[in-house]
Amino acid sequence: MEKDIREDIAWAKINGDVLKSLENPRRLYWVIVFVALAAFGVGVGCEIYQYNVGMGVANLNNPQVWGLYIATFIFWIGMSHSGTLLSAILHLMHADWRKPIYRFAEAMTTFSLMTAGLFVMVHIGRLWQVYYSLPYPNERGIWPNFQSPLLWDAMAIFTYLSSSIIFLYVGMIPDLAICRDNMHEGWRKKLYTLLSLGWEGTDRQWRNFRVTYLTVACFLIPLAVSVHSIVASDFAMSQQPGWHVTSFPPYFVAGALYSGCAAIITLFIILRYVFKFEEYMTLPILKKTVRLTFAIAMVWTYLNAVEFASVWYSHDSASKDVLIQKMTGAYAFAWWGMIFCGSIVPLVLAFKRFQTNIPVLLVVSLLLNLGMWLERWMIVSPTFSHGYYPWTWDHDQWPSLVQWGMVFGSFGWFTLLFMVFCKVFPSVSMYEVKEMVYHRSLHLKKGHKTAEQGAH
Amino acid sequence: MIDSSFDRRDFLKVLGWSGAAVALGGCGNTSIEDGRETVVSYSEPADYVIPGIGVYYNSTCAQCDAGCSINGRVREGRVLKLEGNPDSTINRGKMCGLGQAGVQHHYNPDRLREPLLRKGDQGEPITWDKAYALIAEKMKGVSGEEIAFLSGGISGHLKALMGNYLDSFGCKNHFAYEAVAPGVMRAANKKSYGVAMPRFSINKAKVVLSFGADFLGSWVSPVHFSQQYAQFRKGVDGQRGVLIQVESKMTLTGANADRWLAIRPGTEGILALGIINALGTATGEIAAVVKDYDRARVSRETGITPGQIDKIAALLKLRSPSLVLAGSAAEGYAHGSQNAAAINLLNHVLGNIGKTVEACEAVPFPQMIPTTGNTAALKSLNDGLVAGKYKVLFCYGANPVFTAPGALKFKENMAKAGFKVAFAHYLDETALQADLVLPLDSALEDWGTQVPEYLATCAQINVQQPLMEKLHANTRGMGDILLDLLKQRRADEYKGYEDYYAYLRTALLNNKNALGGGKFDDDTFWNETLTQGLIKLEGPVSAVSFRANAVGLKLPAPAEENAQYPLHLIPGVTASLRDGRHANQPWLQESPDPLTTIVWDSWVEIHPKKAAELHIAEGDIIEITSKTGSIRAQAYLFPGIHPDAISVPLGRGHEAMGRYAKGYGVNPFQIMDAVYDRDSGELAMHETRVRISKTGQRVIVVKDEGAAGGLQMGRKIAVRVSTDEVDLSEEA
Amino acid sequence: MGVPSLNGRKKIEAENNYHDSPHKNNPIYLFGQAALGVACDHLFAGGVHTMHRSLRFFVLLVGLFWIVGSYATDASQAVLTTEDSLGPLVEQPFEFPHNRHANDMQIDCMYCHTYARRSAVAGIPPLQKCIGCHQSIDSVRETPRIKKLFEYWEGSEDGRIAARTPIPWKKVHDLPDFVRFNHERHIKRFIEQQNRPTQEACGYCHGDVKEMTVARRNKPLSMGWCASCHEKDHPVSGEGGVAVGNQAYWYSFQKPVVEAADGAVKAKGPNDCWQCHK
Amino acid sequence: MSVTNLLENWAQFRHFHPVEDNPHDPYKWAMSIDLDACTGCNACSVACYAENNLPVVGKEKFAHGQVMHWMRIERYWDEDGREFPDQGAQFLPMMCQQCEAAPCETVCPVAATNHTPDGLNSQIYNRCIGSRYCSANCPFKVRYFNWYDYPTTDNVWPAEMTQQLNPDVTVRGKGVMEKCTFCVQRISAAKVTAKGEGRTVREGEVQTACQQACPTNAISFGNLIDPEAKVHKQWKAQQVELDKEEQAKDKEEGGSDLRGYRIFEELRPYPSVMYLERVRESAI
Amino acid sequence: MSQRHLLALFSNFDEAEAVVRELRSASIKGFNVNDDLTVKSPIEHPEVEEFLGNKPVYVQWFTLGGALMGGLLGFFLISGAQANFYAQLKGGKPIVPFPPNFVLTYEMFILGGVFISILGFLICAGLPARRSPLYSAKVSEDQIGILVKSDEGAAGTLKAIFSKHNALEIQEEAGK
Repeated sequence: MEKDIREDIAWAKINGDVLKSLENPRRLYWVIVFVALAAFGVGVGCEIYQYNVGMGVANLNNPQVWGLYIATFIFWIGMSHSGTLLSAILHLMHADWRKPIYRFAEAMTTFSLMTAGLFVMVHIGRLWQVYYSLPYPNERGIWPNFQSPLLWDAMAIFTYLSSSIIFLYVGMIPDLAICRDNMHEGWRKKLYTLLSLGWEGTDRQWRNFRVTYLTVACFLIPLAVSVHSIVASDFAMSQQPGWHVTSFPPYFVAGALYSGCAAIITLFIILRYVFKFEEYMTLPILKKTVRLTFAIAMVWTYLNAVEFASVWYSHDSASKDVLIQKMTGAYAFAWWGMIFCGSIVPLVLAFKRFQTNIPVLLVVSLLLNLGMWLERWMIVSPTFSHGYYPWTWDHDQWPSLVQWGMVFGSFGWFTLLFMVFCKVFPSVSMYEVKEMVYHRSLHLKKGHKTAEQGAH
Repeated sequence: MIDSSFDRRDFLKVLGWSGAAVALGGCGNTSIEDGRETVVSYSEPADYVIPGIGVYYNSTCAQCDAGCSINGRVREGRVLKLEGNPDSTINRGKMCGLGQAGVQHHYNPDRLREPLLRKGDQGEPITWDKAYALIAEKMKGVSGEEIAFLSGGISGHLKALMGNYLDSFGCKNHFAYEAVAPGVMRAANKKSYGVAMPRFSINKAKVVLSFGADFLGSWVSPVHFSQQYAQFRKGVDGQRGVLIQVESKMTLTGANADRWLAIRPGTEGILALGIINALGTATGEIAAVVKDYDRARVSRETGITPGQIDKIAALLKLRSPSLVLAGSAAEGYAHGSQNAAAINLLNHVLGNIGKTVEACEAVPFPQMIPTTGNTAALKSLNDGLVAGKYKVLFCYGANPVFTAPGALKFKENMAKAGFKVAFAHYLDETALQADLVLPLDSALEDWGTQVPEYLATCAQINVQQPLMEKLHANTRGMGDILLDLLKQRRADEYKGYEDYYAYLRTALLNNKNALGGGKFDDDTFWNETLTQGLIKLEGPVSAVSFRANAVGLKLPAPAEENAQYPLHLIPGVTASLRDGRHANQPWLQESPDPLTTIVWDSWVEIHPKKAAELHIAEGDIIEITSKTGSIRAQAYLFPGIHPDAISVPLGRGHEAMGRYAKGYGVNPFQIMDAVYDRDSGELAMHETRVRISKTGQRVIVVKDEGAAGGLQMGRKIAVRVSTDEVDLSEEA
Repeated sequence: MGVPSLNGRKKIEAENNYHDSPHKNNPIYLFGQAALGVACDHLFAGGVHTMHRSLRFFVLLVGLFWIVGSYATDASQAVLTTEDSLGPLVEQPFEFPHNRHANDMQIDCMYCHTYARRSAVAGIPPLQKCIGCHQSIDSVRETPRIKKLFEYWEGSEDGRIAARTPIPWKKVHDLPDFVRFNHERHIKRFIEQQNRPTQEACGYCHGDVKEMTVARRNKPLSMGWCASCHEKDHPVSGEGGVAVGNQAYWYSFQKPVVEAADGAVKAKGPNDCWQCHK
Repeated sequence: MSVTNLLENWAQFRHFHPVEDNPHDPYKWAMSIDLDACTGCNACSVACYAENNLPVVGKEKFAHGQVMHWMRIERYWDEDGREFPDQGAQFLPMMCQQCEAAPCETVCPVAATNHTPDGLNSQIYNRCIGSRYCSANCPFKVRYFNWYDYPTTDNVWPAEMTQQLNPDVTVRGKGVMEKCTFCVQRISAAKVTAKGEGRTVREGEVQTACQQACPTNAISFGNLIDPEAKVHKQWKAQQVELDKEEQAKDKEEGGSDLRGYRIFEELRPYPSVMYLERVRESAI
Repeated sequence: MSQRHLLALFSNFDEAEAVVRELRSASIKGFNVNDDLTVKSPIEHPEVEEFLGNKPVYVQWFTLGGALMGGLLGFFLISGAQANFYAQLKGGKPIVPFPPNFVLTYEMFILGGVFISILGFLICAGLPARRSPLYSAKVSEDQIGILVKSDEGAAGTLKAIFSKHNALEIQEEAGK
């Protein structure tokens, strides 16, 4: 079978290749940045408009009070989970094929969390009073309501965001040192010197580094799980039909990992192309990721089925109505779209020949993400339009351009952050690739030895 | 209530507007603003005026003619809200939505603020003196024959003043016009009972059989009847009253009926006779009259099943006393009087007269007794205009240009009058046609007395007094204007009265004894009256007895199919909009129609079955064409209407009257044919025949009802039980 | 490359497992070390000052939270910072000398602010009231302020002010629109039931007015400030009609305390949001 | 807030539940609405507009479902598919049910909606940041959000209209959630008077705007724990208990002759509004 | 007697290991293996620690402490805040409801854990640190560096040892 990576890559070359990715961006890079900037601009425009005129311009109403904002919020939160999956979980499982790709996955985590945060802001009716929701000792002497799942959200997201930023940063220190050592004078040099905290790879630094990295990883896993379970409890804790479902937390987590992996595939392909990382982001690694994604897709599909079944066979007629409404009502197209993208499309990944077929994978991964976005929308909206109280049913409230504009803008914002990151920080972990190479070559030797012994 | 010898007018004066700074900041304002706002501060307030505490004053609601007494909450010189006055026998402290909206009539931003004189298409502001001078000049050398005064239903001292003013010209042409009024019923009752408006005691009846009388919504005195209805439901000696409503289009009352029967339009009288027949208690000539009205025929002609007729008859027989009401739906036909007569006959046969149809008092001052408006008046005025008889036309409290049936072409005819003066609160359609428009005080700024047409338990004179200082310096009360005009004619007679207030005060004090204030001195009596807001009196009782002979009844067979105009157009009279004079009060526009929950627009009620035939879905824009004209409105599939009929609500479709009325909905008056009731000469509002066609456009109907279309989807939300399942007598 | 044999692979993994180091899976040893605090020398080997830098950084981080908080708390509690610490000066139609009336003349607050005991708002005395006294006080009749006062009563020569015009006083103690403060209740509570002197009771919120000419707001009138009084235990006495229903829930969700000494019942002020917010 | 009461004895608050240990002494405001008397005339709704400074949003915003009527009259048809609704329609006035265990309260991130000692579901406008979670979690969907800044919107309160606004009720700006308050401004006024006189509020001293207007007295409102109160009597007569999700009526075999019920009791919000079933004559 | 630094670079770990072992065995005057020897490597390499001898890590204790602190702080802050003067009933729940508080406690637990262990890392690893006197960019690339501090006298011997194990390069502190 093909190797994840060549053992004989010279370490110097690794440095060289990765550092090269930091410099002289190609035209394509600028194009992407520009597009992203434009998109983000649109979003900002919409927000300014909405801020001044009122939430009404989003064409929300009673009962449709949340709309795309919350749906997309969940989408981005979900997206963030893959980073943790790759860097923390696989790290603990010694799956060292993660090494070339976990760095950008972590970056993705961080940035998608930042994007999700934006939606919390965007969705608040009185943004200028948002500090009411911060638990700080204030003159009024009142505190936020700690019973509210929304507050748990805020807390969880803050924890998750800060932790992943730290995790990303700490994991990057040795690489920053490398950059420091190889950058010629300039702001970059200053920056790296500052950030690398005078790392010199001494035995003492490495020793503590390893333990720390391990510990934080151990923390991140339950954290990641808890974060999306809590997001799920925004709905599961409520009383509404279609939301009040016990299986929501695992369902959400699965969905999160799912969309995350899909996003990783997308970015994997883009980076591999844009930065010429063919030697590190190799097809075997892609293949592993794809298989992982497929597995998760199936888990998600299963949990989906579980949810429907539990609703269908329950005595809760209201929830059942909502489900039927999803399948047949105004939202049917979106709902079936979700089923198609989320459960049918991934079957493609089961075929070996597609597992390394870049174009196919690109399309599929995008479809998967679309599906996951639809899923979030289908969780939020139908319950509103078809809740407990028939008199307030409302099936023809569609998001206004303002809402779409902000969703659109969020993608711009994410891409922008990501692109900047890739140019400022090494998006492939150099020292870990070295380790990978080193240890692989080690087995190779040992492998040969044992083989010889076997021969005698 | 406050009882003090303090002169109300001065009280109003001392309330500086400084107090009226309203904080519109909403709750965005978290800052403590030092010295931005001015403090409520008075110059010499009465001792009962305390900032921050509301003071309540009694007055009379002018939103409709029912004459409910209101009780206005005044704070810092602003009237904030109207409640019902508990002392009134009519509304007993209760109010309808229409009445609640009275404050919006008062604060309406589109009110007229100064006299306007026509200059081409423009109204040019002039002073009052100029306006009076102009009137005086125009009236010079005009004979009484050449003057016409159009008004709504009018009563009290205002009526007296107006009468005097017209007398001063020897003018007899006072036209009291109400577009929506039980004119036919008055005439029929006069015939049958000898009284135009007897007292209907719904609360004493065990069964009420109503032929399209929307007494909970818009008929005669809704608030009063609603209260009676409540008692009627609680029941006489524990037996819950039963309401049966027979009509072609479901009204609010119909929606509350135990049994609602969709009858073929115009055949109400036939059913009434059919029921008499089924009762089988009738004797003599009555029996003779009804003998051909056997179940089969009646059922064939009315569309009511024989079984149903029997059930009704049985129930009426079983539970007595009962009450049969003839409403506008039964009267709105060329044979409306006959329908009404037949229905009254049923009352007679059931022996309700004297039990639930009772004698009523009248106010002992004939000059104050209301001149009730009707539509016959409009016809005669219109004829006069066509003939070009009138040089001067006064118009007060009516908006004929909007409410006259299109067939009359009233707008064009009005132009034939030489000089047209409109006394108006807003620039409504009629005012727009006038040469001189005089702005009136709102009902909450003006003085007056009012005598309701329908008196509840005793004769009653309602007093109307200002609840606050004038909003606009340049408006005047109708009373003051008439007084000023009278001074032009009979200066010596009226110079004693500084203004209408003075006139009113003197007029009432002069009759102090007759008004039961004998034991008080003038001031006490006056203040007591103002405090009460009404005067209850003993009045002459006019007995009710059945006197019509049944033989006269000529009930035509149901109208045959009209190929060209297959459908009946039923003008819907809604509780809040009535004839549209209050369409510019946003609360009324936004409060959903009880039955369709539609707001801010007109609609066409059409039965789902019919709609299916014509492939019409909700929201389709339909063109309704009658002989007279055509209008377009959105369709609403409404089960509560006879398949051969469609209904469009009155009151919307204004082309003037300000931001809240203009351009919302359509005006069905425009396409009404001018058909008249043979006996009373009233307009037959239900006689217009129409055809409908789809225009191909479709809109989303703006209504409160959600996508579930008023179904509960198996949820336990609004639950209903039948009488045999509950025991009402046990209830607290 | 050839696939290594099974046992071979095992071996490899064993060796490959580079995460394990001997002392890591020996907690007892570790615990001992820590307990003895031998850690220090290892810790501080290599630049104590860097150590301190990190520590300072940490202290800052943790401290920030509370510093911000307590600042916010104090800032709004402190007397408003104006040059004379009497609170902001509000421009009035003309200067009304509270000190003359309340201090020199010893006039009771509620003689003029008569609405306070009957209404939610204390109100400003009507023009009538000022004139009532000043008509008969000739000594000051000609002073500019009184002249101005009478202009509002009789109208000014130049006709700018009509007779009987209410004086457009500006609000000094102005609460936000969503706050409902009831003077009547507080006066009943402190003056009528606990017989505190009027000036003291009013002074709780209005400061030492008798020292001012034009009234000035020198209390914050902020939510926290109101609460600082509400959360104290105040005596609740039966007379004057307070002790109705269950005091515990009438006021806040906290049971009233009973003084051991005199058995006086004390309860906190209302903590229900709707008590003060509308 | 001082750090001192941060850790103050909070233990006493544990195991506190409104339906235990009668917290509503001396008041528990409740309502009962007789659907048999309600004619659906809309007077209550308009009265509510007048009393509580509700904005008129206009046709377009109404079309977008952004109407602000705190009290809406619902009209239901029979579902038996007959040609005509020959037993009439059913009207139901629906306003905030002031639930004892309100789903909206727990989810508000900033505690802008709480339960008052009087058993009301308070809504503090200025505290609200507009997350709209309360509305999302309300089974009755009776919470209304200020989608626009109505005080500054054209033709909501133009010119003189502002003078009609009730000074006792805040005018809500944009981004705030609002709902029926049981006319709390009237309640607190009555409480102040009563307290001044050393007594509790008597039956009839407080009337909500809707109750006061209702021509058929279908709405009765008052203090549920006051034996004199009509509400108390009605709830007692109907054997409806505040803190139960199943009432005598439901337990009885083969239907009962009681009419009182609360909507969505099975969800256990313990509403403070009892409805009396509409009655229809069986003889006709 | 003044001290000076030496930095030797090696191409692989085996040589570096050999050097260290030799330095251990040979006791050189004015040079203490435990204190004056630092190995710098481009990648993390546990064996280095083995032949350098036992140098325990204490980060996990920071973690433990931080986590507990965070958790406790969280719980008491929340409970205290719920039960301060403004205690309000919500949805018929206890004023201090434990289940939701535990959710937040859990988050705070993790937050504290992560933050403090990072702090611990900085402290234990002596970061941010000043650059040591001798450093070569090669170390961050692909070579293993051994930095020693010794008296003037010992320098020679050390150099000898280094070059014996074919050090690619030996740097000395300039001056002195």
